[in-house]
Amino acid sequence: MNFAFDQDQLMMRDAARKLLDDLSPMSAVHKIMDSEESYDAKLWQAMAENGWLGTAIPESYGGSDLGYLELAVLAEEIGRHCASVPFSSSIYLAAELIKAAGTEEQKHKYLPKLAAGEQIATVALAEQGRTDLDGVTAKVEDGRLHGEKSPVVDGLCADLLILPAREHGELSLYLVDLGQGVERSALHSMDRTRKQARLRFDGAAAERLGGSGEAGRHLDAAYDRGAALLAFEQVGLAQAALDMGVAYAKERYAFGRPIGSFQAIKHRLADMFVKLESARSNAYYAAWALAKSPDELPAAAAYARLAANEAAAFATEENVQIHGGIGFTWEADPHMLVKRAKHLESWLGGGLVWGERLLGNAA
Amino acid sequence: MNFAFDQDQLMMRDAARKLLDDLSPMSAVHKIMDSEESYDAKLWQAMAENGWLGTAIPESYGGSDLGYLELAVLAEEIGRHCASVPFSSSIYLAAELIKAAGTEEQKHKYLPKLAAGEQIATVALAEQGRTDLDGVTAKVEDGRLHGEKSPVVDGLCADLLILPAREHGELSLYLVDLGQGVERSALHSMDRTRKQARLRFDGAAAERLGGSGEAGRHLDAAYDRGAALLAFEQVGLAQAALDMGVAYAKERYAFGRPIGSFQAIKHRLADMFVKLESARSNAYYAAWALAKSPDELPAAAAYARLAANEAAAFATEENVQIHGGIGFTWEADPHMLVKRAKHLESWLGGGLVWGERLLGNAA
Amino acid sequence: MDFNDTPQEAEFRAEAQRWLSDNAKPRTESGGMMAMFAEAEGEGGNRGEAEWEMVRQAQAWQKRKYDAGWAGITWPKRYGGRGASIMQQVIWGQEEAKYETPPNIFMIGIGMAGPTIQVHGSNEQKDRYLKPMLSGEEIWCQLFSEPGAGSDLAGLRTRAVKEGDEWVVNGQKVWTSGAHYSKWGILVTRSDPSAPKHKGLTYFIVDMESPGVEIRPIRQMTGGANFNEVFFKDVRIPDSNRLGAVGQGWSVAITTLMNERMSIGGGGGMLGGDSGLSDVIKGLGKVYVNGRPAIENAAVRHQLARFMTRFKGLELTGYRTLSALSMGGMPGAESSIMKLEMGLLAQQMAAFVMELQGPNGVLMDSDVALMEAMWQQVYLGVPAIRIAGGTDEVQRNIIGERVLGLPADVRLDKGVPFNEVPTGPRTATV
Amino acid sequence: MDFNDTPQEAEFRAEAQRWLSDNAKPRTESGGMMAMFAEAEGEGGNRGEAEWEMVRQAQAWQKRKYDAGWAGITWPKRYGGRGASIMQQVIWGQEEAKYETPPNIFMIGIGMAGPTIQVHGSNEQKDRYLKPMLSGEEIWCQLFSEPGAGSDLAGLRTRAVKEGDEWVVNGQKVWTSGAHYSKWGILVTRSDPSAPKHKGLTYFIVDMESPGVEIRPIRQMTGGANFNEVFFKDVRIPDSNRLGAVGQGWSVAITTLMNERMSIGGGGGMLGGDSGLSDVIKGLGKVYVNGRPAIENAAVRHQLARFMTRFKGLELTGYRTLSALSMGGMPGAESSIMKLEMGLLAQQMAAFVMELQGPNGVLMDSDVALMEAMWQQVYLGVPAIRIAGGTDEVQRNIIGERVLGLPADVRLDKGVPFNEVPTGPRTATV
Repeated sequence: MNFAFDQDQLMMRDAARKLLDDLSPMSAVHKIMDSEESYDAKLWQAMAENGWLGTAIPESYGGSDLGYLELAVLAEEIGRHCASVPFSSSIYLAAELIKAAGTEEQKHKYLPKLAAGEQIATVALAEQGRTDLDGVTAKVEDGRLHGEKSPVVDGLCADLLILPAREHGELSLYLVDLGQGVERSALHSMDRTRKQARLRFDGAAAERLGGSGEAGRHLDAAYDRGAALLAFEQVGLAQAALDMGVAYAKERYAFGRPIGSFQAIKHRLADMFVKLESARSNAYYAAWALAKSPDELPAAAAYARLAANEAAAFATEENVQIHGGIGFTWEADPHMLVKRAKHLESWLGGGLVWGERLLGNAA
Repeated sequence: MNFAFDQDQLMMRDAARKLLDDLSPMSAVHKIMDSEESYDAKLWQAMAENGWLGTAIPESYGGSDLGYLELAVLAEEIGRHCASVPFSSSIYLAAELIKAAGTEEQKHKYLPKLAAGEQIATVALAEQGRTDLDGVTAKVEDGRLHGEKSPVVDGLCADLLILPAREHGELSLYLVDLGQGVERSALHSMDRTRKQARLRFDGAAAERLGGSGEAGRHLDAAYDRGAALLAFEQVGLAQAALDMGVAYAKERYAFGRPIGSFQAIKHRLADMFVKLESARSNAYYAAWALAKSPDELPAAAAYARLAANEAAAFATEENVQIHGGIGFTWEADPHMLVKRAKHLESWLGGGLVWGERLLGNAA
Repeated sequence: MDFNDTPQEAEFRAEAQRWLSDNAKPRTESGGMMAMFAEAEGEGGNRGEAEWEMVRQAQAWQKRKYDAGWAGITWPKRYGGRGASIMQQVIWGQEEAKYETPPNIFMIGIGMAGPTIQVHGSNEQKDRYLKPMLSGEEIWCQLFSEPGAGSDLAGLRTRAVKEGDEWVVNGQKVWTSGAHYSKWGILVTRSDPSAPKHKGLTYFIVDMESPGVEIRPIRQMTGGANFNEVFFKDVRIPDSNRLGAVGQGWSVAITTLMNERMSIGGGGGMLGGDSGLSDVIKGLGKVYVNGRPAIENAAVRHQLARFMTRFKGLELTGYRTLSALSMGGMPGAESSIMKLEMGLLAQQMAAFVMELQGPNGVLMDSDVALMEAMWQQVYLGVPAIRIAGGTDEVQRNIIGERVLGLPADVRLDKGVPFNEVPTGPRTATV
Repeated sequence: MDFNDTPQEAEFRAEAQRWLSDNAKPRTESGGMMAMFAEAEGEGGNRGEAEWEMVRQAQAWQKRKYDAGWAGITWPKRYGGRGASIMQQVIWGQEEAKYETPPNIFMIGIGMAGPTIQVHGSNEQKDRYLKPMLSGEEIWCQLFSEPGAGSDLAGLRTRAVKEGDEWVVNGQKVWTSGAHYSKWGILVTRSDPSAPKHKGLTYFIVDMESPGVEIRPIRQMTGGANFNEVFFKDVRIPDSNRLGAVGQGWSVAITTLMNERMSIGGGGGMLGGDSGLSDVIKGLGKVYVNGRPAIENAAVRHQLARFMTRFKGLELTGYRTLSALSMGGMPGAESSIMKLEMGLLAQQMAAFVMELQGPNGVLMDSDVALMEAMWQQVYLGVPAIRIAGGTDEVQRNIIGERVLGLPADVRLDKGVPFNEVPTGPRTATV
């Protein structure tokens, strides 16, 4: 038994951290926040050039096939840097769905472009904010899609969309090229560095992904994979909040002493650390299950998600509090971590959703 | 508007506190805990002699009819002293049920004895620990009761029992004299100063209390009244735990200073106080509704109960923690407050029960 | 114990209702108690003509109330008040809350500066400042906190040096609401850096239009800009604007702060308004959890009941405090409970309602998110509540020490000359 | 990253399984991880012949393991150990947990005193004590805490005065498990009250059968009596029983305490056992909430999922710590996480399962309460866990200071002669 990343993975982490330290310091994320850009295109290109996007994509489809543990290593660093890129939607969700459900032809057609960063894909999980499949009203008739999806993460910048829709009474997944036949309107996300959109379709060409009636099965598995990988972004984010809080508590003085010497602050940081370690351990387990033990993934993903949601919310909120007045200013960093935490939590669902998924799978 | 007890009520509180300080210091409660006694008979007699038992019983049935606010004042002091008496079962629950559902004859027959402390009554709310009425299997046939009730608070010492049972397919309340036809076995309650029992009936004489089929309605109202009054016992208990914790934090030194000067302890005591004040305010509201505005009672009782459960659990558990090693010894007082808190919570139900009652009534 | 009005209170309430219905428009939607934490996201701040229009409307409404005797219910008649009871103040607040009125931008003046001047001011100061304050003619702001002095307010460094009949002030203040439309500011300065920190402070009333006062907006995480930084460069204040004795600024400031806690945590704000939870319950029929309306989910109901109980506890605790006050009690540290619990509760409740909205939970669009995105706004606005006016941690200290009588923390800065108190790398540069 | 055994680990596991199945009876029910907190209520303590019988059985089992080389997997062969890896230690623990075995009353010796002697002992001491410790022949207890020295352990007052080749010890210790059946105790004393508190301590091995040692049981809130007070009256200890130098007792004690945290919080205990939650889930089909089986209630399910997640996090964090240790890392303050979280989680979980039992929740009767009243027992036993071996508050200090590197609290007792450190009314009388 060995429950740790190996030397190669740790080296990969150091390299990833260095790249992000250089290209995506918090000042760069501030710039995206204050701009109309959908994402940090320069960073995205660097990720593509460094082979990040194809980490878990087989070589035959243009990836490096390093594996999920390696992808998890990258995810943690992306989260820690609060990076503004469509990595998660294009890679954890869309590319994975194409790998799992696509025909050979579809894989050859799409995966190399995603791995190269030439196309960005995303998945529409909701209609009017509702994510259960009973709420799906989008329809495909004669290969044409009609309906509305909202919100769609990275829906403003994506070239390609995967979505569930109904055809002949069956709920299936479809792939849609967003080049035409779609009306995009920006939604106003709390996290301005991970933009969202409402997409309206009135006859866009749609090709089916996976078997007819298989939307539920594929999306269910996509949630598990997505949660396992997003958990690493959340762990990275919580770690960033903890590090920021610790650093501030050491340098900020009140009453003639560093505020970190007061138990009110010290013990809260300790509690952050406890939650973070639980989240980290559960995330490791999910990554391992994803890589090596798929049968355990549904439970492991739920554990990872539940722990990560909680750790990220607590660490980011309390980091603001520890910073006092400066903590809630626009110019400072803490609020960006809070907003990213809410983005990540709201995207694939909170404790009420994942608690049921856990008990359904583990009980 | 005036949301405070009046001068007479405050004087009554002082007198009650003095009596309990004299007759029921924690050392006296320890004695009951370590004995086989069901309750503190001497204290019970003093309460009867001082007219406590008839506080909310009309004069025509042997009470003083002072009212529910006055009863609440006494309840808080009983809780604060962790007194070992069947006050709540006999007065808040049984006497109140007889007042609400009894015939004139029944009221004249039973209430004066309860007010004088000559008889002790209680109510059997559960069979095999299940309290919903679908779980009632006890039967009355030809005026004879058959079945088993468990657990019954004060079931060892009670002379009189009120219980729901089925007759001709209807669920009604019955009064049973426990003098004969009952087999009592002691249950082992965590709180040894509020003993419980399993009662088996094989043909005991039972008279109906209230209309046929009215068990649900009467018990529902009894839960509300009981919760409103028990909330004061819980508030008193939480106050005792807070006071005990504060006193210890002032006198116990570590690292050359009183432990109450450490924020870990100070802030926890502050949090206890915050929960306690919320519980106290909600209890006041319930007492007022009980006394003056019955339509508001169902919601007010639920608020009071939810807040009191939480305050009592938190204050009593953390008081043990603040006391360190001494806190979990048998000879010290803190564990008795924890156990009483669990007794009071388990008796009429926890947050899952009262949350639904609140939303059913307030939403 | 009685929740109902006494006959006298009922008469007063009827009078208030009559005047309000003649002078204002009833509110269409309450938004509930929590709405006070909601702050619409501002794009690049919320300064500009629209804000000035709001200020003019607020002043007009305040003047109208003042002329009719509703502006200062508990204030002495001599200063334009009604000389009535605190209970009548609350009744007025309950009734006024039912009408559409402009934002109350006079709280710092009427709620904090006014009571301080009434206690510590000279007769000349009272006569000069109180009436224009109450009538809304002159708006006030507060200049206490500094970048290096937040929770440790007495660690402030803004210097005041006496020159003849004037004081020359240099330094920086932060978190000043409304500085840019205020005529006057209440200002605490350090007049003697070699005295122990609480001993060398002096309190002033400063004309915000003085030369050398520079005001810069601070943008918050909501995107709005309700606060300012205020820089003082050789600002001259006449000695007649000093409030209290030289070196006694701390005890004057304490009067202000106790009134601040009252106005944030205690008394009026919580009372009589519904908690907004009935709207939430309605709203939760419209969002889905695990494929069913959220309100049908037992976990949602359980959590909601717990929140409702805490809200009710706050509202009722407000009534208890009020009853104690109206029977002659002093406003005490109890209001710390209200402030502490209110901030935590609002944050947790907002996070909860956001979770229930699933992927919409992170959206600020008022046409998409539940209840016009009020809870998202609360979530972003509430960190300021947990920090401004005394952080959660400060409130717990106050409860522990002043209510429960626990011993104070060890103090390294007590009795030490201020300029010898250790400072960290960050504060040292301020 | 791999959860599976390496071939070498698998071989070791198979060997352990073979020996265990030949020498012990498989457990019928696991009780789960939480069972370790459950403590049956004792009536007037749990001393007497039954306890001695338990001690004899435990010694017999330990001897059998010792003879077969399973008693000290990681201990050097020279002292009767196997000289194997920590991973093999864990595998052994996982397998042994599947069998009915007597309580492990050797933890204080093998887990704490043994490692301390291996680090700080002389060769004579190692040769004298370690083998009979490992074989279970001699049982050990710990004499550190005092009535006035709990979290502030270095505030201890038990005096040791040198007389010739002996030390004379007077004072009182508390919370000593197993003192009444132990042969040896590890004892920290104050040898120099005029030195600063951490400097004047000396550490001994004391024969519990020495004249002047008096042992009295302490009854806990469970009703059981697993702890003792131990009084020392002119107890004479030969200087050869001193461990470490005179005045260096604190650094020796730290070695013991780090091993204590490891054994309570880290490593073995959590690993491999199931959390007992599958039994809970089964049980929750049998109790009713609002008229339906509890397990069908979404609020129950939600809460349960959160508990399960925390349990899983603890178990997995144990594996991470273990992986780090087996790669040569040192046992660090990380075990404070495990201890802190485990105590809180067990308490909250127990309270929750008790709530679900309604009126039965407060009953201790094993034929009435769910899962033979295990959760009621956990609830009563867990306060000791949150306090003994370093309170929650101490663990948070350790995490804050040693893991996160935050500055220490202000210390009034640092560098001050011990007999001048302020004491309160309570400690002063001890």
